[in-house]
Amino acid sequence: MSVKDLVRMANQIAVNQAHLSDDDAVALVAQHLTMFWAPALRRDLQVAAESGDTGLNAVALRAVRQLQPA
Amino acid sequence: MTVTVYIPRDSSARAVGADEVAVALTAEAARRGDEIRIVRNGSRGMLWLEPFVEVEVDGTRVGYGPVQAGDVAALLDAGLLTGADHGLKHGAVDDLPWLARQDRLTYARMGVIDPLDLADYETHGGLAGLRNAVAMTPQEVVDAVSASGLRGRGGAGFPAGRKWQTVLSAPGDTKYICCNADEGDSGTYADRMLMEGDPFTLLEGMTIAGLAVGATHGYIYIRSEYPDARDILNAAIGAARTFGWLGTDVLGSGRAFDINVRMGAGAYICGEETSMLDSLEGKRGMVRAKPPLPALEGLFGKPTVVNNVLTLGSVPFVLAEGADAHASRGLDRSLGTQVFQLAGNIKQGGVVELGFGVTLRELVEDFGGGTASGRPIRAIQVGGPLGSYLTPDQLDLPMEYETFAAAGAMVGHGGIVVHDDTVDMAKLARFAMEFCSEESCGKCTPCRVGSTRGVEVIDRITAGDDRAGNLTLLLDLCDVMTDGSLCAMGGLTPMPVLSALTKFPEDFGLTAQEVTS
Amino acid sequence: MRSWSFDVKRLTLGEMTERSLSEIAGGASLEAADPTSARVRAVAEARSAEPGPLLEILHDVQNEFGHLPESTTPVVAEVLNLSRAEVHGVISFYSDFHTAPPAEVTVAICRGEACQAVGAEALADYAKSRLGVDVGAHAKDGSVGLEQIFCFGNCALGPTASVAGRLHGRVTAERLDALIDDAQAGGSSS
Amino acid sequence: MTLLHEPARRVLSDMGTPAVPGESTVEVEIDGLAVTVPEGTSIMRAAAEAGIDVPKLCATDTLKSFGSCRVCLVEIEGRPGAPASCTTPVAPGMKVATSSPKVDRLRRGIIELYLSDHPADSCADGACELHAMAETVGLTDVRYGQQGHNHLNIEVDASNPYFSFDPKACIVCSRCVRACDEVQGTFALTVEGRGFESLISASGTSFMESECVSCGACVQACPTTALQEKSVIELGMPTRTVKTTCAYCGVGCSFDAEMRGDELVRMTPSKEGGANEGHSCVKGRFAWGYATHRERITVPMVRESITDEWREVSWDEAIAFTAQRFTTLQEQYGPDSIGGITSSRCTNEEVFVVQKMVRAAFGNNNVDTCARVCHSPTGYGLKQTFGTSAGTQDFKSVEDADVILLIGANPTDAHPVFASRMKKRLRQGAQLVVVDPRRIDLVRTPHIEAAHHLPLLPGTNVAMVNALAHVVVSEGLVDREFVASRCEDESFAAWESFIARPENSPEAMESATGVAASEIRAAARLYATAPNAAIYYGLGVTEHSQGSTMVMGMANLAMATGNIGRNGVGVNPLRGQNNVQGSCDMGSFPHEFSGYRHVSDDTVRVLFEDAWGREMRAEPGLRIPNMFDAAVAGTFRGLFVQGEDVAQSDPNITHVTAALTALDTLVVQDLFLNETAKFAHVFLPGTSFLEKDGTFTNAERRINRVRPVMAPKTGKDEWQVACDIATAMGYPMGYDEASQIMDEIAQVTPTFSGVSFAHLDEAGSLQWPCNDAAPEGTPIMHVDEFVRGKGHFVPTPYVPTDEKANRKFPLLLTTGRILSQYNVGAQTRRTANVEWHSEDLLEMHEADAAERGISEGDWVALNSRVGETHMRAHITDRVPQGVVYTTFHHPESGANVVTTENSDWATNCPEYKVTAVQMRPANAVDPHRVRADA
Repeated sequence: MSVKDLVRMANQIAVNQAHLSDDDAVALVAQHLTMFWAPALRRDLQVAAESGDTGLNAVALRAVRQLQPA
Repeated sequence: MTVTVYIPRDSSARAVGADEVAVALTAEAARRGDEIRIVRNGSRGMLWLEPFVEVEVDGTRVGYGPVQAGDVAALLDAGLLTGADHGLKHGAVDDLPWLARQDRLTYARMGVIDPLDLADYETHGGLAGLRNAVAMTPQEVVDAVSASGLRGRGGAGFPAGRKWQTVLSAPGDTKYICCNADEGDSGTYADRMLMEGDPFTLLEGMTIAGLAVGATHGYIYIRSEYPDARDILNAAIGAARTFGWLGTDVLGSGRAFDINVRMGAGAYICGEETSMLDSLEGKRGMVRAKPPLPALEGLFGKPTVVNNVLTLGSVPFVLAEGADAHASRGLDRSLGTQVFQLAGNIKQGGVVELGFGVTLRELVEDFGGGTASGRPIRAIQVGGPLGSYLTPDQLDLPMEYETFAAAGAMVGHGGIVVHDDTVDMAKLARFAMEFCSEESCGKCTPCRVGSTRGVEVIDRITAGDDRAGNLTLLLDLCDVMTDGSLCAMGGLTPMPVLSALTKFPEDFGLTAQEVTS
Repeated sequence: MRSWSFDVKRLTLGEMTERSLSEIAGGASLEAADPTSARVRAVAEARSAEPGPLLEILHDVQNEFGHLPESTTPVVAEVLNLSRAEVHGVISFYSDFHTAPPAEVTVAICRGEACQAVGAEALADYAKSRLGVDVGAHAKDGSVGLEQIFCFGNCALGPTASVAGRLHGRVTAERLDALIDDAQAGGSSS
Repeated sequence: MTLLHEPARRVLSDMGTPAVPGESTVEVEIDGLAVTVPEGTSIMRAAAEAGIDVPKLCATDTLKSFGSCRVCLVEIEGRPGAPASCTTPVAPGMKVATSSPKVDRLRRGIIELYLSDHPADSCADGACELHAMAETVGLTDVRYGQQGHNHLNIEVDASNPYFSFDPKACIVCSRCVRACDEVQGTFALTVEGRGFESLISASGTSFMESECVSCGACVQACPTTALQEKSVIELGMPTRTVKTTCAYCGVGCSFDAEMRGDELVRMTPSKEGGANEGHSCVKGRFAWGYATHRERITVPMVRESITDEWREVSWDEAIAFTAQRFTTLQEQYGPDSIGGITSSRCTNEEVFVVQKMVRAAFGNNNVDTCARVCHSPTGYGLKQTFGTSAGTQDFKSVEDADVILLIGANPTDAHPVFASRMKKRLRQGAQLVVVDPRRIDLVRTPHIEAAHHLPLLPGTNVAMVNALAHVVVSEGLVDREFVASRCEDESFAAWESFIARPENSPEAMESATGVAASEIRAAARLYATAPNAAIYYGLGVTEHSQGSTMVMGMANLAMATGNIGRNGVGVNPLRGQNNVQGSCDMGSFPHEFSGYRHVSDDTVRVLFEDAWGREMRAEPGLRIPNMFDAAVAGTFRGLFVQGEDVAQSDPNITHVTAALTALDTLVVQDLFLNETAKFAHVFLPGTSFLEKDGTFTNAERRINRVRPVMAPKTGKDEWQVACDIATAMGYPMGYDEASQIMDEIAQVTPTFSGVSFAHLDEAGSLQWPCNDAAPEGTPIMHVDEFVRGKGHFVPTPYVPTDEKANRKFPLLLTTGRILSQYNVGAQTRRTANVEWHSEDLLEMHEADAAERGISEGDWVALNSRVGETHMRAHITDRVPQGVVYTTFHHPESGANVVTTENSDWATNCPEYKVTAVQMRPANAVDPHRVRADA
C-alpha cells in the first residue's frame, strides 16, 4: 500500500472535520480510521507517522498517533 | 349638408358586392360634390336585397336594394340622397312588413347601428343589461336568466340558467365563459351576422355571464371561415377595453372580466362543446366523454359556461328588460325568440326573429316567399346538416323544441334549408354520411367507421346492389350510430338519412313498403 | 434518444437542424443559419405565454409563410414544451393547416346543403373541369387549387365560392370563370 | 379481513378503469347483483368488482377511461340511450343491465364495423382482443365486406428493433397514445388526421425516428396485433408465464417472463409489481437477448498465466484449481492476502454466500462490493443521520410529493420507470427543483418544466446543500416542532449554528457553485415550504470526494424541514444496479455484517460465529481501492470477482489493470469474457437472471423474487459455486436450494427475520425491515421515530475537491448514463439497444468546441492527468461552458481511463463525477475500426 495514498486519504478525512474543534476532529478521525480502515492500512500509516515527515496534516497526525497499535 | 348612407359590412352583403357599392358611391359622390357619410352597418337580414343601401332622410332610413356598383350613378341621378324613387327603392325600412312583423330582441340593433360605435350601441339600449347585472348579486343574475326560460340557442336547447347555476355553484377560483361561435351548420348564419353586425351584444352577454358565475375570462371560439367576424370582434373588444368595460374593473364594479377571440382551423366537430374546449386548449378537437360536464370540468379543467353566440346575445335583453319580458314570448317550454334563418332554394332568404311557435309555413312561405326557383318545395331541412328532412305537409309544425322532437325532427339552431322538387334525396342522404365522414373527429367507432360505411351502403342501395340486404344494413348502421356514438355528430347523422329514406324512398330506388317493413 | 445515433461522421447543417432542433433549447446558432426556423420560433414565442396557444401560433405561422414550414413542428413543440407528436397531431387534425405551400389562387366551393339546394354540386363539377383538378388538389404548376368547404355562412345567397380568399355569393359558372380569370390576372374581382 | 364474509368475487385481470381512491362509497345494482364501490367508480369497474366482465376494447385499468370504442355500452334503468360503462360513474341506487337485446345488438354492430376494416387473419393464438370480442358478442358475419374504404394496404413500420406497428390491424382505440402519455409520459404518439383517416402515428415519422423511447407501454396497451413484439411474431404467442424481476437498474421492475415451451418469447411488466405497477423501459422489456448471446461463456475455464490460452475444464477441476491457488496464496502470503468482490447484479443469496465464503472460508473481512463505487456514501451518510443505510420511502410515495428536489440523478435515462411515476406526479402539479450541472431531460421535457434548475459546477454539491439549508435556517423555515420532537437537540443546535454561518449563505457560495444566490434562495423556499417535499438523488451525489458529506447534508435538510417519516417526503437514493441495496444489505462491506452491523460489535460477531462455526475478525477488511493498491504493493495476491467488470467500471483504469496484472490469482465469475477477465486465471461462468432462483432488493428496500425461467446454462446455480470453493478450501458450505440461503439470512439478520421465499411468494414482495415488528414489511421508514432513535444532525463543511480545473486541464469532465445502455454495457451492447447508442459521445458546449476547433461528430482526444481516450464530439447546450460529459457504456471509449483515484473521504467511493480534463481534435483514430481491423 502506498503511504502517499494513505496519507492523502487520512488528510482528507481530517480536512472534512473542519467544523469540529481540533480535539474532537482528532477523535473523530481516529474513530473513523478504526471503524473503516483495515488494520494493515492503519499500521502502515502508524509506521510512517513515526518515521518523520509524512505529509500528514496536524489533525491526522494526532489521530494516527492516538490509534491503538493495529 | 352631409347625408348618411348605410351600406352593410356583413360578409354576405360583401359577397354580393357591398364593398364595390361603397367604393363606387364614394367616388361618384365625390365626383358630384355630394357630401356623404357612409356607415358600414350590419345587415338588416333581408339578404335577398343585399347589397341593401339605406339613406337617412329627415331621420328616416330609406332602403334600396339589391344595389350593384353599376347602379350607383343611376341611383344618384335619380336622387338617392334625397330618398327619391327608383326601381330599387323599397321605402322606409322600419315600415317594411318583412321587418315590422318580426319581434327583434336579440337582433334589436342588427343593421341599425354602426357595429363598432359604442356610443351608437348605448344609444340603442346597449349596456343597460350589464349595468343592471353589475348592481345585482351573481345569484340574482343567474336567477334572472333561469326565470327568463332562456335555452341554449345552439341546438340542444339546454336551459341556460341551469348551466350557469352549476358553474356558479362549482368550487374554484378560476372559471371561464366560452362562447361557441363555431357556427358550422349549413343554413345557419345568425351567429355570424350578430358578431359582424352587433358584436357588443355578444360581449355584453358574456360579461354578464362572467359576473354571474364568477368567471374572469372569456373566450370566443370562432370558426376560421368567419374572418370578418373575428376582425370585428377584436375591434369591438379593443373598444370595450378602452371604454372601461372589459378589463380589471368592469364598468367600475371592481370586478374583472376580459375576452379573447380564438380561431378554429377548419373542423366542424369543434362546434361540439367538448371538442371546442379541446381545440381552445390548443389540442386536436376530440370529443370528450361526459361526464364530467364542462360546467364542472371545462376549459383547462375548470368550471366553464359554454353557450353559443345567440344564447349569450340574448342575455343583455333579459337583464335589461327583465326575465318576464323574455319569458312572455314563445310557446310552451320554448320561451323567448329564435333568430330563424332562411336559406337554400328560397326566394327571400334572410333572418327572421320571432317567438318560438311560429310555423314553418309562415317562415318559408310568408317570409321566404317559397323557392327561389319558383318550383314546388320538396324537402326542408331544419336544424342543420344533422336535422331531419321535412316534407311540405309538415309546414304547419310550430317551431318549438318539443313539438319538433315529437315529429322526429329538431329545431336546432333555427336554420331552415329549402330544396325544390329537383332535389335527389338519396344524394342528400349520402351527403349526410359523407359530411359525417369528412368531419368526424374519429374518436368513436360508430361515427369514425360507420359514416364511411354509410356512404358505401347508400351507394350500393342506389346502384341497385342487393337493395333489401343493404337497406337492412343501413337501418342497423343508423341504429348503431344513433345509440352508440359518443356525441351528436354520429348520433344525429342518421336523422337526415332516415328521414330522406322514409319520406323519399323512391329516390333510393325503393318503395315505401320496403322501407317501412 | 434518436439524436444520439450518429451513423455518419459529419452531419450537414440541414440534417443537424432537422434532428436536433427539438432537443436543443434555444438552438440559436443553428437557427441563425436557418432564418425560417428562427422566424417560426419568434412567432411562437410571441404567444407562448398565452394559455393553450398552439392553434393561434399555427395560424400566425401559416399567415406569415402561407403554409407551415417543416421546422414548425419541432420548433413550436420546443417553444411550447409539447412533444413533436402532439404538434403533428394537431396540424393533421385541422383542414386549414397545410404543410405544403398553397396554390397561387385557391378556389373553394361550398358544398353545404343550402348551397347544394341552389346548384353547388354542379358548380363544383364545373370548377373541377374548368381547373382540371380534383377537390383537394393543386394544378401541377401550382397556379390554382380547388378545395371544398362546408359552409361559409352565406346560406341565403348561394352558391358560394371563395376565390383567392374573397367570398362570393350567387356564383354561377360564368361568374366563377370571371372571378378565376381576374384572380389569376392578379386583380381584385368585382 | 371482512372481505372473506362477502360473496366470493371473481376479480378480473383487467378492471377496465383505474381504481378510484376515496372513503365514501356507493351501492348500485348491476345485473341484479348489489355491489358497493368508491364514489366516482365507473360502472365498468363496479361490474368487474362484481365479477361481470363488460365487453370492452378501448378501456384498460391502467389508463383513464376514454369512451371511444363504444363496445361497453350498457342500459341504466330510467335513463335514455346506452351510456358507455367506462365513462359513466355509478350513482346511488343505479340499476344497470350490462346485457340486453339492445346493447347486445349495438355491440355486434360496432364489432361488425371494426371488422370491416381489419385483417381477418390477424388473430394468431388469441393475440387480438377484437377477434376475441367478436366471439364474445356472437358476431359471425361482416355484412359490409372488406371491399370498402379501408386501411388494409398500409405498410408495416418495422423500424423499431423490438416491435412493429401494423396499421392494418389498428383499431385506433388510442390505448397506445394514452399509454405513452399517461403511463410513460413521453407523448411520442398521436393520432394523425381525423375521422376515418385517423392513424396512429409517431409524429408523422417512423417509430425509430420519433421521440419514442421504446418503453413498450404502447405494445403492452395495444388490444390487437397492431403493436406487437417481433419476438411474438417470430415465435408465436407465449403459453405460460413465470413471474420474475428485472436485472437492470435499481427500480427492480416485476415482469412476467412469457414462455412458449422453454423459449422466452417476451417480458411483460407486471401490474402487481410494487415498483413498476405494470410499466417498463426499453432495457427490462426488450433487452434480454444477451442472456442467450453467442458470446456467453457456459463452461469453466482456467489458465496458469494470463498470457496462456484459456482451457475449458469441468466444474470440479475449476473449483479445485481455484481453491488450491487461493489456499496456496494464504499459506505463502498470509490469510489476508486474498479477498472477494460481490456483485450488485447478483441475487441476495448469491451475494450472501460470496461474502460468507470470504469471511468464513478465506477467514478475513476482505470483501467489498461494487456499491463501493456507487452508493457507499449513501450507506454511510444515512446510517450516521437516520440510523440505517437505506432510502426512506417506497416509490409510490412520490405520488404524494408536492415538491421534488432532484439532485445528481437523471431518472429518465437511468431509472426510467420511476421517472415515469415522477413525471406523472409533476404533471399533476408537483414542483421540481433539479440540481445538476447538466440540463437533464426533466429540466424541460414535454409537459414537465422544473421550477428551478441549479446548474452547479461539478464538485460543489455540499456548497449547494449548505446554501439551501442556510436559507432554511436563516429565513425561519425550520420545522421546529419536528426537530424538537424527533431529532437530537444537541446535534441540531451544533448544525444550526454551523449552517447559519455567513460562509454557508447562497451569496457566499455563489462563486463556488456558479449558481445565482437568488435561484438558490427561491429553490430552498420552495422545498422548505411545501406540504410534502422529497429528495431524490443519484450518483451525482455520491461519486464525489464529499459524497458522504452530501448525503448527510441532504438528510440534515430533510430533518430540518420535517420532511421525513410520511408519504411524499424523505431522502431517496436512486440505486444504480438492480441489487445494490441488496448486496449492501447482505454484508458485502469489509466493515460490516449483513444488516449493517459493524464487525467490531461483539454481540453480532458471536451470532455469526455461532451460526457459521468459525471465528470472525473484529477489524474491517480491505476496500476495493485498498485491494488494488495492496495488489500493486504486492501484499494482496488473490481476488474473487463476482460479476463486476472492474477493468471497465472502476476509475483510473491504468491503475486498476496494473493491480489486476500484479495478482497471482484472479477469479472472475461472469456471463461474458469481460475486460477484467483478460487478467483472470479462472473464469467461472455465471448465470443470467433468467436462470437464477433468489431475490433482488431494489432502491425502495423491496425484496422481489427472481425465478428461473430456464435451467442454468452453465449446469450449476451460481450460489453453488461459492459454496463449492469454500468447501474445497476446507470450510464446508452447502444448501439444497436458494430458499435455504434466505432462511439463513433471516436467521442472522434482524431486519430480514420475517423474510422467506414462501412469504415473498405469498405477499408478492416485501420491503425490509420485515420482522416481528413489521410482519408485512416497511414501505416508509422512520415514521414515529428514527431507526437510531433521534435524528442526528451532522455539520457538513464544504471542502472543495483537489480535482480542480487548471491551465493544463481547464475542463471538468462528469459522467452519466443513457437510457438505452446500461453501466459497462456488457448486456445492452449485446442487444439491439446499440441501435440507439452505438458509441459514447463527448458532450461539450459550443464555445469550448469552437475554441479548440472541434465540430459536431469530430474525433476528440480527451486526457486527464491519468490517461487519454478518444471519442466523438457532440455539441450541445445541455452542458455549461467548462463542463464536458460522457457515458461509460463502451469499452472502446473507456471513459474511466481518464477518471482519477480521488474518492469520497469516508467511503472511498470514486470521484467519477469530477475529472479535470483537456481535449483536442484527434485525427480520426477510429477505435471501432482499429478493433474491427485487428
